[in-house]
Amino acid sequence: MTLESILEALLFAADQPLSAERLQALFPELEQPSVAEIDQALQQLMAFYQPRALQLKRVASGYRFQVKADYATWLSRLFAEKPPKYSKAVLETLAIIAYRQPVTRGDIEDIRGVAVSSTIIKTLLERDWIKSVGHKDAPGKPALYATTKHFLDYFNLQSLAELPALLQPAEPDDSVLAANFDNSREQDQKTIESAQEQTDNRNENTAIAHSDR
Amino acid sequence: MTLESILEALLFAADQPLSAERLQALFPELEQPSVAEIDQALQQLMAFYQPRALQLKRVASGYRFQVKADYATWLSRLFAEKPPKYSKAVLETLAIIAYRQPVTRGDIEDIRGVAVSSTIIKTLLERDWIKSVGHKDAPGKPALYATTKHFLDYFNLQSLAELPALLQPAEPDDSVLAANFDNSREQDQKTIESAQEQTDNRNENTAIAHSDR
Amino acid sequence: MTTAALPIMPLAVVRGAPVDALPDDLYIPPDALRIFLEAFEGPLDLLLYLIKRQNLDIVDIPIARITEQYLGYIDMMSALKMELAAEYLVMAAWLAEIKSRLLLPRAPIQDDDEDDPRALLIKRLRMYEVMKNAAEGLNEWPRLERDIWLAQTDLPPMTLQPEPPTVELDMLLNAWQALLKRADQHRHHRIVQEPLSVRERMSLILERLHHVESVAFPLLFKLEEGRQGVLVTFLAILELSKEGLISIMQAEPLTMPMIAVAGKA
Repeated sequence: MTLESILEALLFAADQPLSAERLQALFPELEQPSVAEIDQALQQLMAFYQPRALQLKRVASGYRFQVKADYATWLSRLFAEKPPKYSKAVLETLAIIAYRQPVTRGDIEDIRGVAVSSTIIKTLLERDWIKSVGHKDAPGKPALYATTKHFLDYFNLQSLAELPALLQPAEPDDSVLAANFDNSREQDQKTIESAQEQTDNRNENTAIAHSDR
Repeated sequence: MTLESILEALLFAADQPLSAERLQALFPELEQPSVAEIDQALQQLMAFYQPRALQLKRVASGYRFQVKADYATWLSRLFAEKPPKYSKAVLETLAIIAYRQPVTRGDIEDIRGVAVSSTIIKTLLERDWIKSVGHKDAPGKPALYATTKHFLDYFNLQSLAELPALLQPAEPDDSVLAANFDNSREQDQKTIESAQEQTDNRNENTAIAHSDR
Repeated sequence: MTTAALPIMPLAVVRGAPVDALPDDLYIPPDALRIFLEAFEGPLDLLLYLIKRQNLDIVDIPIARITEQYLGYIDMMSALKMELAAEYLVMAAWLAEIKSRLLLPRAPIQDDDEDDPRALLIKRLRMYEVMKNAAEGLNEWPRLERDIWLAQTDLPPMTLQPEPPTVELDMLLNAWQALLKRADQHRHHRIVQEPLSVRERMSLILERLHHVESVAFPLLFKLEEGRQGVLVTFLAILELSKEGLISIMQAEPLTMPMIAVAGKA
C-alpha cells in the first residue's frame, strides 16, 4: 500500500474535492507524510490517469477525479431523464388529428368538449407529428391540422390507412366479411356514379375500410 | 476514443452498477457494439485496474468501480458518519431470508424461536434488501420474502451462490444422531441422579455468564 | 436408579411456586441479569449458549443438566419479578416435558420417533445455530458504506436534453376510442368515421392547394393509383367540399372544374 494508492482510494471515495492538507490530516499523527510528499504522489496519479477517460483535476478546494469533457455526449445519454408521459389531452388531440384530419383547433375542441390549449398544439408541432395544411374559410381563418410523414415513420406506418381500427363489438366471420366486401365494391361503383348517395353510405364504407385492413 | 475508454467514462460517472446490456443501449442504435465486445472491453478494464486501489467489480445488477476493501481503514477516517450497524435480530432475520428464501415470517420465527417484530421486516424492506415475492398457500396467506438484487449489490455479491457457505451440513447423519442420543441419554440420567450438585453449579454458571459478557 | 432420589423440581417455580427457590447465597444485581438475558435473541440462543459454554456438541447435550440451568435463569427472572418473553416460558415447559420423559423407564422412547421432543429440540438448536453463524458471517462480509466505497468522480459540464415521451400506437387508439365513447354519450355529437385513406387524402389535397390559386380537377387524380386511388381522391374532394374547406368552380358548363381552397378564389 503506497502513498499514491492510499491517495487514489481517498480521492475516489470522497464526494468532494480534497486538499493536500486535508489528505495529510487523514493519516495517523505519527505517520503523516509531508505536504510535499503528497503533492508528489498526486503528480504521479495525474500522470497515470492522463491517457485514461478521467483526470485528476485541481479545483479551488482541492483535488478531484473527473471524467474528461470529451465523454460528455456519452454521459448525457446515461443521465438522460426518463421521458415524462404525455397528458391525456395531448394524446386525445393527436388521435383526433390522426383520425379526423384535416381539422381545426375548433373541431378538436368540439369533439373533446373542452378547450385545447396552444401548448398542446405547439407540443405536437414541435414533435413534427402534425403540421398546418391550410386554413379554413371561416372567421379567423383557423389553421387546418394534419399528421406528417414523420408521424407515420414514428409509428411505423406506411399510410394512415394502417392506423389501428376501432375494435368492433363483435367480429363478423369471414364469409360475411367477404360478402360485404363485394357488396361494397358495387356500392362504391355506384357512389362514383352518383355522388349524392355517397354521403349516406359513409358509415358502411368506414366499416369496409376497416375490415379491409 | 476506444470502446474501453468510453465504458471507463460511463462506469465512473454512473452512481449505480451498469450491466453490459445497459451499456450497450447507451450507444447510438447503429453504432452499438455487441455484448461480447463490451464484455471483452470490461475484462481489459478489470485487468488494468487490478494493481490499483480500485477494482471494476461485477455485482448482481452490473459492473461498478469501487475502492478495494483493503483501504477501509483510511476511508472510514474520511467520513464523519459511522456506517450503520444492525442488531442481531435484523441480521439473523436477513440471514434466514437470504439462505432459506422464500420464507414467511412464521418460518423465520420457527427458526429463531422468537417473534419477529414488524419493525425488523420493515427495516429490511425499506433498505430494499428484501421483498415480498408472493404468498404462501396457508391460512392467512402469509407473504413470502426473498432477497433483492440490491441486497446482493450492497453485500458485494454477484449472486446468492456467492454467499459465504453455511458452517454446518443441514442434517446430521441419522446413525450418528442415534448413537449420540444414547450417550447423552446416559449423561442425562446421571445428571438427574445427582440433581443436588446441580443447584450448586448454578452459582458458578451464573458467575461465568457474567464474566463472559 | 430410583425416582425417589430426585429433589423437588425447580419447574414448580415456573408454575408460580415460591420465590425461595432462589439460593440464599446467590446475588445478582437485577440489572445485570436483565442485561445478560437481553444479550440473547431468545430461548434457543440462551440454550445454545449454555451448551457451547460447556464445549458440548448439540447432539451430545445432556438434556437434564441444560434444562436445570435454563430453568435456573427462568427462576431468577421470576423471582426478581422481571418481565419475560412468552417464548422463554414455552421453552421452559417444553424442556420440562422432555426431562420428564427421560425419567420414565426406557420403554416409551423410540429413537427415530419424529415426535420425540428431544430429537426435535436438537433439530431446532442445530438449525438456529447454523443461521446464527450465517448471520455473523453476513455481518463480517464486506459491504457498502463500511468496507467498500463506490469510486466517485466529478462530471464534466454537459447539456442534458430530456428525451421526448414515447407514444405507442395503441395509446393513440385508446384515446380515440375513449373520445368516441364520450361523444356517443352526448348523442348530439356523433362522430362519423370516414375511411382513413380518405382523411389522409383530404390533408394532402389541402396541402397542395395551400401553395397555388387553384388546381384543375383532373390534376388531383393520379391514374397510376388505380381505381381504388381515384375513388379515395374523389371521396376526399367531396368531403372537403361538404366541410366547406374547398370550393369547386366551373366557369361554364362542360369546362374543366377548378378546385380551390374555400374563400381563396
